[in-house]
Amino acid sequence: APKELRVLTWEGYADEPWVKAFEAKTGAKVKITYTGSVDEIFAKMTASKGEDFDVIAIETSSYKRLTQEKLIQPVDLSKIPNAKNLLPAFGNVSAIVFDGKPYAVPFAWGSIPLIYDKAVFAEPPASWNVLWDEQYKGRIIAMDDANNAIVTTALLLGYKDPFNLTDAQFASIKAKLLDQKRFVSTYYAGFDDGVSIFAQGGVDLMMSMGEPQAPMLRKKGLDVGLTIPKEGAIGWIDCWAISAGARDPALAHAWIDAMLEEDVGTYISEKTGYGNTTNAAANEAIGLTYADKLVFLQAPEDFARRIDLWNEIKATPVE
Amino acid sequence: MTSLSSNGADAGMSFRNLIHLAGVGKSYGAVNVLKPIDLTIGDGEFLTILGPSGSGKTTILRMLGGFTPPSTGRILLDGVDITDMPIFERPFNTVFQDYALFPHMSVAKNVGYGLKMRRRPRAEIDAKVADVLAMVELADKAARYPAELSGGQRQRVALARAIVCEPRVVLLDEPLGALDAELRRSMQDFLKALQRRIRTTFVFITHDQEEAISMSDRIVVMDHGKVEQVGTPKDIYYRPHSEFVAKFFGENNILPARLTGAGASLAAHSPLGSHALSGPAPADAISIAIRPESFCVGMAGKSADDQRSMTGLLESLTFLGATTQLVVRLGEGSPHTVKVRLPTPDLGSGIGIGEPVPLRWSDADVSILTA
Amino acid sequence: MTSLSSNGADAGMSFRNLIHLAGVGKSYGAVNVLKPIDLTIGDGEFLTILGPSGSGKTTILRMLGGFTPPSTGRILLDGVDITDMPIFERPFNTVFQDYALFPHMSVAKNVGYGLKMRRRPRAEIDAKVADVLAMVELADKAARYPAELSGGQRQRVALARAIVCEPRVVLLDEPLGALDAELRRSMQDFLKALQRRIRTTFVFITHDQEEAISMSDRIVVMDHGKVEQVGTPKDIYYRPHSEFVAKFFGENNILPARLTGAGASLAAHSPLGSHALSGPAPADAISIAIRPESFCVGMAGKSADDQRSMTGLLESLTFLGATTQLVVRLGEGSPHTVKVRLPTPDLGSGIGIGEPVPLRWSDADVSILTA
Amino acid sequence: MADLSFAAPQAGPMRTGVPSRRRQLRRIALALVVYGLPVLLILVPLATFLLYSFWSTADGQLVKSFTLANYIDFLAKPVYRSVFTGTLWLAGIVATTSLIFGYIIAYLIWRLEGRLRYFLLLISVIPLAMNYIVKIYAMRNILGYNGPVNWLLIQIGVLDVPSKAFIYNQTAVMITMAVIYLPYAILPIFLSLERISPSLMAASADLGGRPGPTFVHVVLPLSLPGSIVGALFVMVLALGDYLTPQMVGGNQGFTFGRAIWSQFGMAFNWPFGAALAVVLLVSVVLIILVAAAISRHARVK
Amino acid sequence: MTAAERMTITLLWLIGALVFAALYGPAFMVVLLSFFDISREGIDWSSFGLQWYARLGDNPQMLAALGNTLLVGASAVALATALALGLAYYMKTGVRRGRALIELVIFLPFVLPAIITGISLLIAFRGLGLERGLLTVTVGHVVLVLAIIYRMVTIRLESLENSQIEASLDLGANNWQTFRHVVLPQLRSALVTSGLLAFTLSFDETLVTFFLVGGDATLPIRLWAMMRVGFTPEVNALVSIVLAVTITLAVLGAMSLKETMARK
Ligand SMILES: Nc1ncnc2c1ncn2[C@@H]1O[C@H](COP(=O)(O)OP(=O)(O)OP(=O)(O)O)[C@@H](O)[C@H]1O
Ligand SMILES: Nc1ncnc2c1ncn2[C@@H]1O[C@H](COP(=O)(O)OP(=O)(O)OP(=O)(O)O)[C@@H](O)[C@H]1O
Ligand SMILES: NCCCCNCCCN
Ligand SMILES: [Mg+2]
Ligand SMILES: [Mg+2]
Repeated sequence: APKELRVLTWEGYADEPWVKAFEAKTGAKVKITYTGSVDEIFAKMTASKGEDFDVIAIETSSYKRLTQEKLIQPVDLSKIPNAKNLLPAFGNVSAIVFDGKPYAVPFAWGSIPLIYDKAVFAEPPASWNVLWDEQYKGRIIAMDDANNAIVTTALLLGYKDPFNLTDAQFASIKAKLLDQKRFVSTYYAGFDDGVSIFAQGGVDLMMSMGEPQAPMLRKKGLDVGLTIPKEGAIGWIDCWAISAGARDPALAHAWIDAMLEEDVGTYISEKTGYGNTTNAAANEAIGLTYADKLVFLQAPEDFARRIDLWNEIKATPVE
Repeated sequence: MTSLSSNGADAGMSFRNLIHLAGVGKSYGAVNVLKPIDLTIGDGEFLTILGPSGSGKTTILRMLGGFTPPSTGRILLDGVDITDMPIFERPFNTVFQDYALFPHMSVAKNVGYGLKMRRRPRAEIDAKVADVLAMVELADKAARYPAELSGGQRQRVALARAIVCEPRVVLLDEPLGALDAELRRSMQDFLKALQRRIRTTFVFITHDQEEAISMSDRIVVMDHGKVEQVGTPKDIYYRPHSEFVAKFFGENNILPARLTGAGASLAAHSPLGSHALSGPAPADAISIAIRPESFCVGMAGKSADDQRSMTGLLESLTFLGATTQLVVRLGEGSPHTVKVRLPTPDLGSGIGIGEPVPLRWSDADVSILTA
Repeated sequence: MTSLSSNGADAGMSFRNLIHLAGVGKSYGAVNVLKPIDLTIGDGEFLTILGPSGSGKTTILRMLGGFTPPSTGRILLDGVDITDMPIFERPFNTVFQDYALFPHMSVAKNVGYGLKMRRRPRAEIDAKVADVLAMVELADKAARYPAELSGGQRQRVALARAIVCEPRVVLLDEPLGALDAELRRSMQDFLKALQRRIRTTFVFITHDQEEAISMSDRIVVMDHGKVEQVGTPKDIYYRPHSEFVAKFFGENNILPARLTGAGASLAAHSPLGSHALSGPAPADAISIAIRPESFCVGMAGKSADDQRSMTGLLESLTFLGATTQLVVRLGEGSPHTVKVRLPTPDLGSGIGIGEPVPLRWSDADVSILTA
Repeated sequence: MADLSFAAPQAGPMRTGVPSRRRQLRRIALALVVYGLPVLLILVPLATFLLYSFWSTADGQLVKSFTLANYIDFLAKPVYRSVFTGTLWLAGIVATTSLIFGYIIAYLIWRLEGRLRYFLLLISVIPLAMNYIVKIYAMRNILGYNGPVNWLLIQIGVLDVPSKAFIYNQTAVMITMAVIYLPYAILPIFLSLERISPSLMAASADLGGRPGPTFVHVVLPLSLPGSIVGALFVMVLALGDYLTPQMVGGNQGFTFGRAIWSQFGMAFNWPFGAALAVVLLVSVVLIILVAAAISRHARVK
Repeated sequence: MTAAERMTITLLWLIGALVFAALYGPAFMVVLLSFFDISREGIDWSSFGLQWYARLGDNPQMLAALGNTLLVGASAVALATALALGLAYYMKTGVRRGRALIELVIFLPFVLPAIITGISLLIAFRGLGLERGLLTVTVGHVVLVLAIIYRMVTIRLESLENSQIEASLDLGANNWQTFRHVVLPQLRSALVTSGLLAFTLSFDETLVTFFLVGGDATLPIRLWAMMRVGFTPEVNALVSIVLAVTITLAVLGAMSLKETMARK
């Protein structure tokens, strides 16, 4: 039987050009399962003890949990010659290193920026505070993601370590988010979800889940701008990791190696609007020049607590 | 002579016309199940429809009730055409062959349903329901549900439900079919008494000829979707027009007959002798009928004008309870036998099988079947 | 004297035992619907179960067929305990009270079903089905579906379906209930003839006492889940043990009686005089029974030893076809009346309502009801 | 008439005595399959899993010792309690709406005859063939700010500017769920109407029952139990639906299903999630039992 | 009919028409979008084209997913029907102890949130060493739809007279033959309707499928993931085609169904 590689990833991270090339090169068959949320990856990986997949792509804040639960295994960089292509900023991401061993390889990145309708804002809004502005009540949408909401609010409130919050900080963030709920029309779930709600009309501002939303909106005929407010914004990095239950670790390494080909990175940036980790020029071409203003995600102190808080926000009725 | 009529049969024709079936017939697709009939039903009459299974009895009832539209003809009530009147406006009530009790209502609720539909006051409903349930001997079952009753009990509920509204016509499709003999007899009395009291027209289907005779003002005899004869019980019993009626209506002896003469001297010759005939000569071979109970055994007794006699041979003898049946061959070597029915106690003097039996009958009891 | 037995009743006890119900009883939860009975059914016997609605007739049949397990007792077939034998292995076939025809099969398919289950060749199935459909006069309905038949036609299909397999015992739950008089009589003849020819045991439920008498070797009379009396038709007709049997089994006159004397001089006194009693004295108030047809009217006729007479007053008179019924009050001011049934032709001499009626009867026809 | 060729009386296939042991074995084997399969396929996995609800987590690690803490937590945390009741209420309203409109549709179809009847019945369930995610998207377009509903209302002059009243709130969730789940109610309701014997309708008419009263006293009571089953079916679907509220519910779109789901992702609080699931399960079973008891009590068969 | 009754019925038909319009709103929308572009300004009528239908052919992933969905649906319905039938008939033909309990068990997956069913089945299959794939998805769907089929079959069975079964046994048919010749034919319409319902549930099932699926996706799984970045317009074309095929089948079905129903 031909070798088989089982991939759990996001739409757009395993597109035909490089999947075909990989299959041709290794003679393996690639079976892709697309996921809709980090939650799904967690639930499915936990329930199957990692047996169902060989490689997965997930962002940095998750790795502490994944290694703790022994759902992934360390990567052997010596089997990934293309690791040399990694841009310096992504050569040493601390959130994916445990006991000195790397558990993943960065692949795509982006931010959680603010997107606004240029017809309403002549100038880009300077602060996240605009999401608390009575003027835009009911014309704001935000993403439904506990960690992103809490970290961004922590940045707004000026907390030093948004990944290790004190009880008092938790309380303030909760109050702040509850206060915001009045202004928010809806919490959207995915890239397209946000875009299509925005495009339907009646929306001026969106807490975005990533750069690709801006070109998507423009394609729908909206003149929108994207900005990183002065308080800074979250930066996320999706990395490839090898599942604990990988059947053919060598093949898994080969996949990751293939993902670090420069043309894959180029494609990622050009076609989808994400930052890539191998071609700086392609990043600049789409305006991803503000990596220094971003706070890259790390594992938070207590996910469960953050999710409880977020559930509470969502469950609390507003007038 | 004492009048035999204790059931108003002789008054049968004095009813005011209530319903008129004018050329009413029914076909399902290409199959004709009821040939067009003309029938008048009197106001207050007890009319029975009698006929073999599948002869179209239920079909007539369903058209009267409005459940099935006739294929041809009109139905008139008091001269008004009601052929297209909706069921619920017809002042008729039906006892269905399959009961059609409401499974989700108690017996009392079932019986009270019609009154409730007519918006009668609650107290009146309760009182009438209690009365009629007592009549059908179900007073103690008022709170039960149909599923908890036996077949006979269910049918009595159906009966109670139909009569409690005192409709102008009650349509009954074999309402006594499932009852045991004892209850059946008392329900017959009850029905008949009720009918007399409320002077309501009853159209009644039964299979039981004795029931038909004892209850009806008139009887409609049906066969194969065709009305064979309509008449009072006596008419039909004593003067059947056709072999079918003669046979169907209680046990009968049918014997072949030949025609001779014409006009006043027209006569029919049968194994029982020759019988005078009036009216126009029938077309073809005919037969005569005589009832088993019209025979007497023994020579004694006054010999009236039309008294006939003959000696036959006893072939068999069957005890039937109240009566005993003899099969008598009409003479040695004769191809014909007759059945003779005698009250059992009459057989005091023993006659052995094969021994001669002196038969006696009146010519008036012989019907000539021309239809 | 001529033997009245043309239906083998006297030979009833000569059957080899086929089935034995040993202490078979049935309760549903706390409700006892059949008290334990002991009953032997002969091989080739025609046994009828007769009783009012709800008396437990169907329950007995269902236990025989294996549809309901008895609560107590065992059922033996040829001495082998079959109480737990599955239905489909019992060599019995049933005609169900509600027909239980398969709605999705044509008449022919319904009738052929049992043969098909026994894997008989197609040609044989077709031939037998055609034969038996002809017998029940449904040959032309073979292709119809049950929903397209009249009630009576459906029941005939059920009958055909049960007999086509030639089982050892045929269980019939009121198979003739829905048939018209004519067909009913011919089906009775057919059933009886069939039963004689194939010498198959028939267990038959009916409401019709005349049917029970004319067809059965023995009759089981039931009431309220209890066997009231088991015996040949003559036994039960002439020697009812209880008021219930006397009443249920055809029309009967029941009159109260007082006991006097003891031992040999024990006698019962009723409005019809005093009647000698043998056997142990019954505990309490008793009654006597005499059938309406046991009376004669008129003083003429041989006066046998036990002949009695009395003059009553005519209260009413009803024509019933073959017979006429008189209600006669036993003397002016008497609280008691009797029903008298005479063959209709006997009423040659007219008696008016209210006029005296000379009654005559034989003391042998009086039953003393002690149970 | 008497030419039925009865062969020698043959005593059918009598196999008394011997096979009763084999039969008994077969019976036991059958019972084993019948009871065993659901137990193995459903009960064992679910029961094993629901055991989690009696465990706990500490520092993101599972602690496998018995505790009722999760249930106490549920009662103690007002958020989950109110989401729970809110979701029940929402599903109840969706079920009621589906019952009412489903009944109207089923009743109208039931009154038809012949070909049209079954054609319309099929037409009413065909929308089920459309993927439900796609359907939710389409509903969001329809109800949206610039969607056809607003367009229509502006065209006929009811509105001057598009309204947000139809989208991103509870109303939108109810409308969308009702549209999606209605066909699931129509079918059982139609089937329960169809089981009513025509002779009962005839009897009611015969007793003077006009169409209206006949409906109230005969049709409705006889079809209601089946209809309620259909409504419960919808209710269960609505309770479990976690996409619709998310997609069209806006900031009012948080439901119990999503609360449960959130425990199995990054929160990694499986024990609490399992406890929430048990709470939901027990409530649904209770609702069904109560409905069954009511319909039994109503004596409707 | 009185005027009031006629008005009531007319009113009901009006409501019915609105409800039908609502039911078909999404379908209408999707079909429209499969032919035209839509923007903030409304439908661009000049954009009519069949390109999305044409592009479907270039999207083997999506077509394979549709194929998998149909395969899983058909197998799951077939298996669940067999199981539900056997179970329902077994319960019908005797006083069975534990009936209520088994029925509750069957209903569990139906009333539990899909994620619970999904995760617990995944854990169980992993324990059994059963490779995740279309087979495990099928088993998962069987578990999910069993309750509906069982329920509908039971309702029909309850209205089947006991004497029908008794008559068949009495005529010498054993339990299996009785089931085959008497019970099954009379369950046909219940089986068809419950099978259709079950199929549509399987056709849309996403969450349980997500946990049990291997590399071969079903259509809802594909759509579920696509949802994050948006559907390509081919989706509308695909859904339109599925709808068109279903309606055609339904029209054909209505004809034959009517005949079988008329027989009853
Ligand atoms: N819906 C129908 N389609 C076709 N034929 C029918 C239909 N209903 C009744 N028939 C036929 O019409 C004829 C008359 O039926 P009907 O029910 O009137 O008989 P009936 O005299 O009441 O019989 P029974 O005494 O058996 O009840 C029968 O041959 C029957 O098969
Ligand atoms: N399943 C049951 N549960 C409780 N009671 C029952 C059940 N089946 C029958 N009965 C009761 O048992 C009694 C005897 O019923 P059975 O059917 O044997 O009467 P039957 O003599 O055949 O009456 P019918 O002449 O009306 O058919 C009745 O009172 C009936 O109500
Ligand atoms: N289309 C791929 C999207 C991947 C997004 N990962 C983002 C994680 C942010 N929390
Ligand atoms: Mg009839
Ligand atoms: Mg009975």
